[in-house]
Amino acid sequence: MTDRTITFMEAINEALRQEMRRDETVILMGEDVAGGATLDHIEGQGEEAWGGVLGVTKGLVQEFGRNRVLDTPISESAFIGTTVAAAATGLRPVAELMFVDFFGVCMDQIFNQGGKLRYMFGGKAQVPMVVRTMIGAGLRAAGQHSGCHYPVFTHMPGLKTVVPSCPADAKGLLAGAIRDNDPVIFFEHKVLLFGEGPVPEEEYVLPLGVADVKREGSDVTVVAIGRMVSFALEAAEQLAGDGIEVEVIDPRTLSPLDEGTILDSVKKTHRLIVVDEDNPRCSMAADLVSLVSTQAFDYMDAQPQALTAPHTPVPFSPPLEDFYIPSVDTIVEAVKTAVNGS
Amino acid sequence: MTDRTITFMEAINEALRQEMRRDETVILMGEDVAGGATLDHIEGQGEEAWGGVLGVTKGLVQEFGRNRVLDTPISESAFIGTTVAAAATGLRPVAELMFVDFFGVCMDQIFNQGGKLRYMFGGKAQVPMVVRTMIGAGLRAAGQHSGCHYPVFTHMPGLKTVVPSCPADAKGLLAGAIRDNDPVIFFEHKVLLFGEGPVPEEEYVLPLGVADVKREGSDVTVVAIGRMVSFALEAAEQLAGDGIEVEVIDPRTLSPLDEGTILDSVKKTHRLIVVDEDNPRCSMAADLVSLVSTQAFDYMDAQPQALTAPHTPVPFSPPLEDFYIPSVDTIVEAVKTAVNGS
Amino acid sequence: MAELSKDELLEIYECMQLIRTFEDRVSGLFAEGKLPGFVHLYAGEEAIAVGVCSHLTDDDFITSTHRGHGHCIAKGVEINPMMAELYGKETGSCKGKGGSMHIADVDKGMMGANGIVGGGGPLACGSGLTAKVKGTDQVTICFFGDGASEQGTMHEAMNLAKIWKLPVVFVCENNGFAESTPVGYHCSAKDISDRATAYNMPGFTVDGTDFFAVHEAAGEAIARARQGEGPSLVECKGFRYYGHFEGDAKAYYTEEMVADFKKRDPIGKFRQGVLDRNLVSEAELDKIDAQAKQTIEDAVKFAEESAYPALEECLTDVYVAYA
Amino acid sequence: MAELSKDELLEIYECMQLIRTFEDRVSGLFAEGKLPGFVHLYAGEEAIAVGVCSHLTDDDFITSTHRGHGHCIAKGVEINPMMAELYGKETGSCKGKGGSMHIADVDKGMMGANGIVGGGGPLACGSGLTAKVKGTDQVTICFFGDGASEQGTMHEAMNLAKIWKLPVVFVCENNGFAESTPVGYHCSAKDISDRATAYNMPGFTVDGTDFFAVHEAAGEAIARARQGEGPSLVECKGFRYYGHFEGDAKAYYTEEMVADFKKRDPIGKFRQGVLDRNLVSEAELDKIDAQAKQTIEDAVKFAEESAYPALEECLTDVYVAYA
Ligand SMILES: Cc1ncc(C[n+]2csc(CCOP(=O)(O)OP(=O)(O)O)c2C)c(N)n1
Ligand SMILES: Cc1ncc(C[n+]2csc(CCOP(=O)(O)OP(=O)(O)O)c2C)c(N)n1
Ligand SMILES: [Mg+2]
Ligand SMILES: [Mg+2]
Repeated sequence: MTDRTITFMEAINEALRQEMRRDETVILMGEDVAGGATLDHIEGQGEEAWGGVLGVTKGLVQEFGRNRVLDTPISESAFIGTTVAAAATGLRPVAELMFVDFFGVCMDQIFNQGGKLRYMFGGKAQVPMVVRTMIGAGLRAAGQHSGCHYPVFTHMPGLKTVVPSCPADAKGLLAGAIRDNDPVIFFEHKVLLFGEGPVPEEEYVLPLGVADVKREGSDVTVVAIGRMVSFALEAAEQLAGDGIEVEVIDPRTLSPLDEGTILDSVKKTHRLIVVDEDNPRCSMAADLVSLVSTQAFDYMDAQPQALTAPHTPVPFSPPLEDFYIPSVDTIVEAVKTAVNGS
Repeated sequence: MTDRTITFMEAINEALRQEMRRDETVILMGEDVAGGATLDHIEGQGEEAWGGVLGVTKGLVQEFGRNRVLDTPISESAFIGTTVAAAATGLRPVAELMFVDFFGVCMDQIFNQGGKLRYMFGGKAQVPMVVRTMIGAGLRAAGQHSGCHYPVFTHMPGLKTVVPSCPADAKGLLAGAIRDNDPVIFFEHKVLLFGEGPVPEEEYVLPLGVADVKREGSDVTVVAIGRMVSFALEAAEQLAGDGIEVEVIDPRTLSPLDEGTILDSVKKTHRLIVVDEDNPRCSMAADLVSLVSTQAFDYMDAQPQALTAPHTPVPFSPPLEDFYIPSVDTIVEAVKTAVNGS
Repeated sequence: MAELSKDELLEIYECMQLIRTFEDRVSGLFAEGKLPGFVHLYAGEEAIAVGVCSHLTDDDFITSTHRGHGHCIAKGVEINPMMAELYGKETGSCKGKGGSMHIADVDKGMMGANGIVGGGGPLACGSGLTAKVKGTDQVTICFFGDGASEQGTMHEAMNLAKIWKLPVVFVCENNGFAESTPVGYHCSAKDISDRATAYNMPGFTVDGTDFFAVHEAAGEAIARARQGEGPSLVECKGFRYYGHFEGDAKAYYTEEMVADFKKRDPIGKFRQGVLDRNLVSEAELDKIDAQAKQTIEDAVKFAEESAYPALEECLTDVYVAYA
Repeated sequence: MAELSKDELLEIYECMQLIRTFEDRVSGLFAEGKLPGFVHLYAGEEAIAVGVCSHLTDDDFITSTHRGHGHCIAKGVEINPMMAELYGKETGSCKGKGGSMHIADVDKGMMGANGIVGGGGPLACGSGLTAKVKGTDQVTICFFGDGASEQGTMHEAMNLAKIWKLPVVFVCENNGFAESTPVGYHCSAKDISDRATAYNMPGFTVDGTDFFAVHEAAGEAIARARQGEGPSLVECKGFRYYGHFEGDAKAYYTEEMVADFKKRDPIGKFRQGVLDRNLVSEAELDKIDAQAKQTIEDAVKFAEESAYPALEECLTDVYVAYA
């Protein structure tokens, strides 16, 4: 693929930069995406004070200026609604919802306006917008900064949802999301952001709706989402030592979902395990189990399993948070159960 | 049971009235739950101008006064947050979110404050609140007034969710919800509101977390939610003519879910069909299929089926809306497929 | 009213009368059971929509409310598809998929009625931002009700529009009620236009039944926005003949209120005003009245004769592409 | 400051110094890698929390922000469990489940720090409503930042509190920044207290580094609320020593700003003020300083020696009962 290794965060930044270079209707907005607006020693010097709360958008304002990289007040409804209508009137805006946990203050503009406008207008509008947002536990960010919540968005007709699991996918999928003509919610896992991986330097676009088989195997299909992909791969590696060949599928986009790749895999392996860091009820894990059960029931030789977080908020205390997150060990055990029977 | 027949709407009203009589900490708030606040010819006469947009809370202000039946501004975040903290400090408030489709302007207060406060405080608080809200298609209320959205709430730890399917359950479950010490979201289907059924006059309480077998049968388990329960019963009636005995289960509360009753039924019938008026992705339908598939796989003799609305917003045009809603015919077909194989 | 030509005055009258005639007819159709769903009528507030929109071209934008028919007509949306939309027919402005609460015509800059109170505030900032980023002189009007002024989105939108100096004019249609709740109860501000102080923008209250008052205040605010001087808040105080939605019992009105409404009728006032000043003739206005009736009758016929969309239409237009 | 007794002045000083010492120590602990998660420190704003909360009893309520340590201490929450909470220990105020961003003690009327900016506004109306419905004289203080004033929830809460005449005082802690974004950019109002006009409630701006100024303005607002005269808005302009959260590079500060902060130190000012007037002795204050240090050291020891919660604790306290 490529020799160059960068972080997930840098991959996102590169996608934004390349897309903004390519298309001047692409603009960025969010809280402190540049930072320091109107401060003499910052904006006055063409500088930024922050570049996104964890630094994902660093350096973009220097290249594209404050007209295209807009700091916003803490008014998520206002700036996400702005994103919706700016998209409907000719821009391709990318908004940053700092943490997905904040969706509760602005969800109306996302699902009821952004997601439905095209349909309710009889197809006479399009809304090419992206909302980038951070998900996931693992940074001890506690109950209101550690959720996943992607099922809430995946549930909603009119929205597309993307959860990349590695830097290369993050770059290609973000470019794909920006070029897409529908509203896309793009979920960046806060623990993954710091991880590294090989990423091509040139522009490239991964299409939405195409899953990736991260590892081929014949014994069990493990569908994993976001950070759980690396856990599944680690489990697969361990299990390979025991002679168990795990196929690891990363759906990458939850809506549209590449049903074919997942169903084909289960038709081959006859066993399904879903690994999802999110809470269990009405979840992506349930969605995937249901997909396979309602469409490939006759191919399944073992009871499908959903490995998820428990039905609790994310606890702050480090050992509790670690306990909350599905583990590599749990995956290994589940695979053994699937293969050997319980 | 009882000879007295009243509407679903009257049943809700009666539960509110009886609970408010029983416990003076029960208060009600919402937009126009009484109506006409401060108007001389209304409030001045101890009257109401509306009594809830469809009349559900009619007559309550006359009995309990404006200190316990509070009209609110169109500020859902403010009054739902008020409900949360009033509950945490000693009241048992019932808020009305007129249509569930408005959750996007106030979800933070519901799931992030109401739903998590107890956990984040280490169990040192309780939040005995109820949010009553209207759901469902069928009244030509179009894209932003016809959703179900209960999976969004069911997904969230800390919340309980209740979807009654008939007047008698509505009354008992609402009393149960008000007496419950946790935050409960109570979903009232706008088409069901006008329907009638036998309802006991005296106070009674249905516990949350207990499903109801609305019809016993040995051939197929149909789990249906809300308005779909009556559709399932109608289908069952038709199928009985063909000698197929359908068991119809109404979970009544989605969180907590009475898994035992559902699993036991499938262990008996070996076939599962879920009927849910909501959109399909990350839905209650998926949740139920996943529950049974991951826990009773070996008992299932046929591929489980999820009958839902399509992945689209609710269209306005009457024939399109009718097409959107799962039909009795679809249920009949699905049962035949389950029994006969496809 | 000096600066308006006779043709313009006639056009304005025609537009107000079209709205009134449309709404009166829709009320009747609803009562006959011909129209599905929730219908919120605008009759009584014609001077606001027309007073504001007569300053706009098709390139300008408006965001609307659950009560969008008047805004549509004032912004130049065609009547036939509007009526067909209310019936849910395939010839409707939104192919029958939106209905009264989501009626829209983006080509005319009408960014949609909105089922969510306050939903249009943030959207107005969006079309405003597009104009600003692209450097055009397009203006966006955000219509919202007195009730909507208590929704957090309106607060956020006004603040954002001001700090970004967006070309947006916030027009509050204060009819005194949010459903049955009077503004004096739901709103803490003395006048809604007082809220302009909170955003350090110009704020005015005008008589929303007086076309010329609305036209003048809106004209100034729109000119400011067009010139890059940022947003304003114009509160138009008025009333409405029909209830909150069709079918409601209107218990919150008293007989005196309704009698008072009739005295303040915006169309009557306009008519009297232009006749008194001999700017147009009675015959000219009567002709417009008759034409408006005909236009609406034609629209009803058009709508009734149109077909419902094919059932598969339920499944299209969710996405541009999905796979 | 005449009306405060010597004991009260010493208590006030002690409270401010405890906050400062707590925060300085926490900053160090964070730098050492001992504290998990996001930590937002309050040092520099002590005069606000203490100026306000010195009017309250345990029966009164406060809602807080992501930056809640100062509010907790001012409201009388115990130090040992607070520190333990920051470590995620079972002895923490919230059994380690909440952490810094959700630290709470409902028994002391501290309704929780809040991870959602503006989240406390609606909650403040809730405890306010309970007091009103039950007919008590309890008051609720809603602390919020300058950045939070742009969140729709704050608008809705202030309007609701006013129309219901709730016993709530909205205290805006304006440190000039929301993260790195200056208030002059994010806020359209000239002063945040100007927004009081929008809610027709009393509004004041005071120097948030001056304990006595805060104490006086808050005292009046709290008295009004207690007497059933409804809400007020008190804006306290101040600054903060530490950055937005621990670990941030503080690029938005300049050296001059930081130098200026030091000149306006609220504790230094208070100390000088009471010494100048001979109300207390230097030795008394020094003793308090030493005690504060000791209290915090004890708390660190307590926290470090405490155990983490048992893993099953992850699964409890979600519901009162669930079945
Ligand atoms: C967020 C939201 N809350 C509540 C409603 C229900 N609702 C529809 S219109 C309305 C009253 C609106 O009052 P106002 O803004 O004054 O507009 P008017 O109807 O008077 O034109 C309400 C409460 C809604 N559609 N959206
Ligand atoms: C709804 C929401 N949006 C954004 C954030 C992220 N965030 C946390 S604190 C903060 C700045 C808050 O500024 P201000 O209200 O002035 O409080 P300060 O930090 O200055 O005390 C932001 C943007 C959040 N926690 N919640
Ligand atoms: Mg109104
Ligand atoms: Mg601040």
